[in-house]
Amino acid sequence: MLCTMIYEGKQRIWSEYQKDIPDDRWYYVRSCIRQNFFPASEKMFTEITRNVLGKDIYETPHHTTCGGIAYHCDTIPQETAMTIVARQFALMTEAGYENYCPSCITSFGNYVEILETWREYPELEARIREDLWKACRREFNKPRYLAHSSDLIYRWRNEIAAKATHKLVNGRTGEPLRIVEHIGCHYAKMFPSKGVGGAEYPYVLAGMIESWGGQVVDYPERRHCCGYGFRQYHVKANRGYSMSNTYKKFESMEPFHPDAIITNCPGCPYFLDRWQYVIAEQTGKTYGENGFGIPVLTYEELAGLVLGYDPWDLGLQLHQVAVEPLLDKMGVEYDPSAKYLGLNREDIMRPELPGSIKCF
Amino acid sequence: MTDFGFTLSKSSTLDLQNVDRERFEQLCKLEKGASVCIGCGSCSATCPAGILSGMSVRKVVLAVQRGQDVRSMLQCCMLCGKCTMVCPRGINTRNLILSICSIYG
Amino acid sequence: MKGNIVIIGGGIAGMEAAKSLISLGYSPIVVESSTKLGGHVASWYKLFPDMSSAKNLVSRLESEIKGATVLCGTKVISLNRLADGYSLKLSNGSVVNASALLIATGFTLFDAKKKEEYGYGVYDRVITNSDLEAWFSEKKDARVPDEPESVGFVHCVGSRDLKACNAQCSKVCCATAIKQAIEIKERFPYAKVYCFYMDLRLFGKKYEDFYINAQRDYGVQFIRGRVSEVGETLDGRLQIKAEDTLSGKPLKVQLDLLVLMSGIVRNQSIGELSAMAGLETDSDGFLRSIDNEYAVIESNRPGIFYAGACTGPKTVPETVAEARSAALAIHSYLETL
Amino acid sequence: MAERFEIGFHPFVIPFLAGMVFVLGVCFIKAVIVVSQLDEGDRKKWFRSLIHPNILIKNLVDIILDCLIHVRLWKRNKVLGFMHSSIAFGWFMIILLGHLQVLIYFPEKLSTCYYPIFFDYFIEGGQYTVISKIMDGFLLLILAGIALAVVKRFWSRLFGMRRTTRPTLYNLIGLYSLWAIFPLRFLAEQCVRSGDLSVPLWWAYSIALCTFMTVLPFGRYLHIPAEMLLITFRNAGVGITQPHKGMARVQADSCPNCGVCIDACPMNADPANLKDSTVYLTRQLRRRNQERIREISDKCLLCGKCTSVCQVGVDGPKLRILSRAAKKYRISPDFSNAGAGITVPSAENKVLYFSGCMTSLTPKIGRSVESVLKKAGIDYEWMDRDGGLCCGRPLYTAGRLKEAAELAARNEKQILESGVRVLLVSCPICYREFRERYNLPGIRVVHYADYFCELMEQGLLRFEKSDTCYVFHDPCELGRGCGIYESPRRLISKAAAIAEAPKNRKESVCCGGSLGSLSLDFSRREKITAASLENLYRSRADAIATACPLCFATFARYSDRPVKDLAQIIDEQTKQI
Repeated sequence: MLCTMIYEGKQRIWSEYQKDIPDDRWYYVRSCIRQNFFPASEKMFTEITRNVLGKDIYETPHHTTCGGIAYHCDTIPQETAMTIVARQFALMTEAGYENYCPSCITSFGNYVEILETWREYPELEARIREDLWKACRREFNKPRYLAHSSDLIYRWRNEIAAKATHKLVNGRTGEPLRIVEHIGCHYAKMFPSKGVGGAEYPYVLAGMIESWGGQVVDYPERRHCCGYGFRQYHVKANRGYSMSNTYKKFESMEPFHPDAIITNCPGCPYFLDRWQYVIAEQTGKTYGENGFGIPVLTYEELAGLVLGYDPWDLGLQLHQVAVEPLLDKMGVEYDPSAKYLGLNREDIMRPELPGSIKCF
Repeated sequence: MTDFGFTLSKSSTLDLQNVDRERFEQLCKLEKGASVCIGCGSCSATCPAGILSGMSVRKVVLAVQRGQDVRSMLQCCMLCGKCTMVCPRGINTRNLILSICSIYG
Repeated sequence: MKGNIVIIGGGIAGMEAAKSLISLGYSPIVVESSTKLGGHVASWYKLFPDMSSAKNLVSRLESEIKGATVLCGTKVISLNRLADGYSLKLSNGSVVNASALLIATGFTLFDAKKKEEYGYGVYDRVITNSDLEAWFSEKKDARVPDEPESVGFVHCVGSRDLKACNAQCSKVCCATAIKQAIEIKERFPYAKVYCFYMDLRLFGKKYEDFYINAQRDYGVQFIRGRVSEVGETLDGRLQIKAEDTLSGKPLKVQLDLLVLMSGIVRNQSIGELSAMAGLETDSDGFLRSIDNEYAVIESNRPGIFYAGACTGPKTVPETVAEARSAALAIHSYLETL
Repeated sequence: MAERFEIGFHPFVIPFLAGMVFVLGVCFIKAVIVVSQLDEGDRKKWFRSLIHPNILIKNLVDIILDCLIHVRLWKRNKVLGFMHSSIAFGWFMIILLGHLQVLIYFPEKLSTCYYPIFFDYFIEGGQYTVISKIMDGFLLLILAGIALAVVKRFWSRLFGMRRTTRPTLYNLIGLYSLWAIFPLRFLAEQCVRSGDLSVPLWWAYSIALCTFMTVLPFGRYLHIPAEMLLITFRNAGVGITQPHKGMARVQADSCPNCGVCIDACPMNADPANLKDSTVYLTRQLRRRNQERIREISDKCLLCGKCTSVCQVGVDGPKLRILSRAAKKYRISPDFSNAGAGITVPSAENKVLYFSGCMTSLTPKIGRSVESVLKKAGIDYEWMDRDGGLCCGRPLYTAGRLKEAAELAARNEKQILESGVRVLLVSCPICYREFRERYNLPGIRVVHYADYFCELMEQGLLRFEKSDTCYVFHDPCELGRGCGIYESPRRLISKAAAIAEAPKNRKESVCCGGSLGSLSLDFSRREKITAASLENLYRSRADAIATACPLCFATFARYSDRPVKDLAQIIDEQTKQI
């Protein structure tokens, strides 16, 4: 029996951290790195929201980085990040939208931090408006609503559940799947009131898991960072430290035997996924069943599976850790031979498989 | 094993429930005072060896409690007894030190 | 004689009890061994945490106990049990019979000279908390330099120290040290002020605010390490040794003034009184109450009650509250006679 | 006068002869073992001393004075002295005169060994010679001694002893057989002519002798032969170098279990320590009970009072230090870098003042010494003003001898390098260590009590006498340890009034703060301090003076009257000249 703490206690906390998420008309901005790490995720977001749920999600190719990575790596001052962000808001204003939805957690944190800073220091906002005008002759309105793209999926989780073809249930045993939810640090740790469910017990991903039939795994190191930590990973000498943090999380969740991990941040799924291979190489240890790792999915990928999309269209073949055990449990049908066939069934070539962790 | 150019760092967390208390319990039998230390640091401050070598009776007591190796921490002790004089809890620090010297090997 | 009440000790406990008894219709006799009323509080400058004037408190109480007979400079020579009360022989030659006695003899400040390693009475620049209070009031003390650059406070001098024969916490010194550190900072804003502590015990209402104020608004530095010895440099400054236990390193610092927070120890007269009246003393040397939770003001003898620091270290509000409840307890006791 | 029987033998001499052979044999074997256990050098010293005429004479004199006459006991307690010397000396004289009698009248029978013992039985009319009459006198003397011993056995307080040891079974057998010997001999001699009772009494006499001699090697009476060996060892300069062997063994065996050290021991202010006096140490050393030896050794304050009152000179502290040294520690100190950061001022033609570790916790002492030196115009340097190395005595007394020597070597080097001629010390613990265990050629090590006395005699200190009356507490290490008793008193009498405590000088009571004890913790020392203070209070002095930082700090904690260090008193009562 999994220990899930006092559920009513968590509910009480969740009820204190609710935020208004309008139902439609969102200005959507993509993440710098997600498109490389898990390229189908953002595609799936627009696919589900526009085509399955019929929402107005607007995108523009003029959008750039928000400056968040550079800001968190201490390479640019906050004023620079603010001016970049001001330009994004100007693009939104020009497009006629008021609701801003970034796909990246660090971006989300960056936007929140900047909006809060402007609220405390209006003179700074005025200066940034001036700077933006001088730089590119643009003007902007601040978004009326700011939500992370996972907030939107959370908002529509029950609509997705209603259209679902698969549930997060082990088809063989009938038991709910045990899912670890991992929230990006910049989602609510800086401004707990801006995240669904707050910082200590965020509900944004837990809500999706519950709606789609799974069971949330609560383990001691749940709050811990995935290990990416920007500077830690980017400086090669610190990578051991980066990985050690991931290792700590896996050691802590291992006794709960999770079936999968879902995340809402660009870096987290990548590092939770890739480090499992490196840890297996270095220590010989794997955390899934039978020599497999624990599959790590983005919430869009999970939504895609629930809605019955083909796993290979969701880009699951780009994961280091094999996802097939999860697909088997969920009863998702897939063609193993099509795994490494790309668009138009073109062979994208099967990678060299490691010996330390079981992969297909 | 593939060389990635980096490895897992050793955890610096003190895992309290897995701390080896055997030596500390042994010490408490030989010198009951070991259990009442409040870590005020009077002993370390007055220690003639501490100024030059960094020796600290307070740290030694803590380290024994935490199951750490203290062998290198007592090598400058001259048993002069100043620590005994200043201890507000009346711990017989000289017996404490001699007892530690006899149980660590 | 019924209704005759003798209060031994004219500090704030005795005065407050006298005041309450007067309002209950009695005319108590206050026997005070020193020449003036007010006890330790009378020699204090300000009280924590509201920084109100200690002298005002004492003079207000003095004006409020006009209905009592106050005998200053008087001691109890002997005490005899009568059938329904006590007979006291006083040092002024008179004999008083009382139906009830209130013991409010208070405490003695630990003699800092006994902590020889701190050099009180040996070095010029070492004073105690009470010396500092006197200096705050009178501004006369050759030991306090005109413009000290650095001032240190040593907590727990003679408290929580078996070597000083007092294992107990004196309760008020932590807050007093912070109060005095703030007062020093107010007078010498550029002085560096250090508090050397083993544990900070700031348990009372708003004491924690006091602590935060001292850190944030006055820049008082708190060092977790007990001072082990004090020496003098060639130019007459003090050099103190402690361990900065949080960084784990021996620490030394030169000071222009060192203030020792002398703790609260039992009043000498407790020994004589307990022998005369057959009162029990507790393992800490103070008078033993019936119990230390529910009946702190009650003694093992009928008609004898306690108030204030005769039963252990107390803050001003605790002392005042005990004095009032003792007055009420005496009243109910006399009703039953 | 003639022999009664042709054959000159009776079976009742057999027990005596057997006991005699047994005791001589055992004692001889024990002596050989002990001598073989001595260090090579000590053994050679001892053999040489046995043929050295001066030492030989000294040995004889000491044995007569200590073992027979018990001069030291006479000095301590006349009744006890009389009791012991009457038995020991009387018995010795009876044996001597008995042999003399046989030698004179029947020289051919001397080889039987038993003739002198049972003379009256074998010789008709033997009791009428002058020698016999003298012997009768000695026998009466012995009987008087025995009578006293019986009284003492049951009412020891009459003899000024509050506590004595409880005798073991062997000791009881020995005691009662010893008591029986002389009355039995007396009765046998009286009955020799009346016939019937005579032989059984002679049997009883012989059996009593046999019993005594048989239990002798196993009980306290071993001290009789052992003390003689101890005297020769001591006069030869043999020291204790091993915890349980050689000289240590002889000292343990020489302990007569008289229990004088029990009352003397300051730890006995607390009844919990009653079984930890030196007499119990020697008992356990004989029994080789390592656990108790360790416990007794670790607890002792090493104040040395037991040795100063001991009748045979058992060195309790030294025995304990060596027992402590026998313990093996797994962590050993490393002083190779000790003192690296300390600079000792150059002090050529100056006095170098070493205050020691403890004095930094009692700053009054150091400041007073400094001030007095300034007043007397002495050029000085303070070696460890900002801290220095420990003298090593605490390590030495803890039994870590090698480590103490290492530390001493480092200090020696620094002191010698300073070029100093006079090393002034204020802490008696350091002072004793410097005197006994340092090699400082050309340097005079002096305690400030002696030094200030000299300054006073040279007229360099001008005293102003105060009315305060002080009682001087002799610190263990200064008094018993270094023999300085008079200088402090001369200084105090110059500076103020002085009173004496009932127990003073070499019988001064340890303050209880001693570093000597390893296992006595703080809470178990309070009673010792209280007893020491009680002794000082009896002098009715206004204040207490001492000359040791530890005594000072310990007394100051509990005393109800002011406690001052000698240096402080001198400083307060002298003026600049």
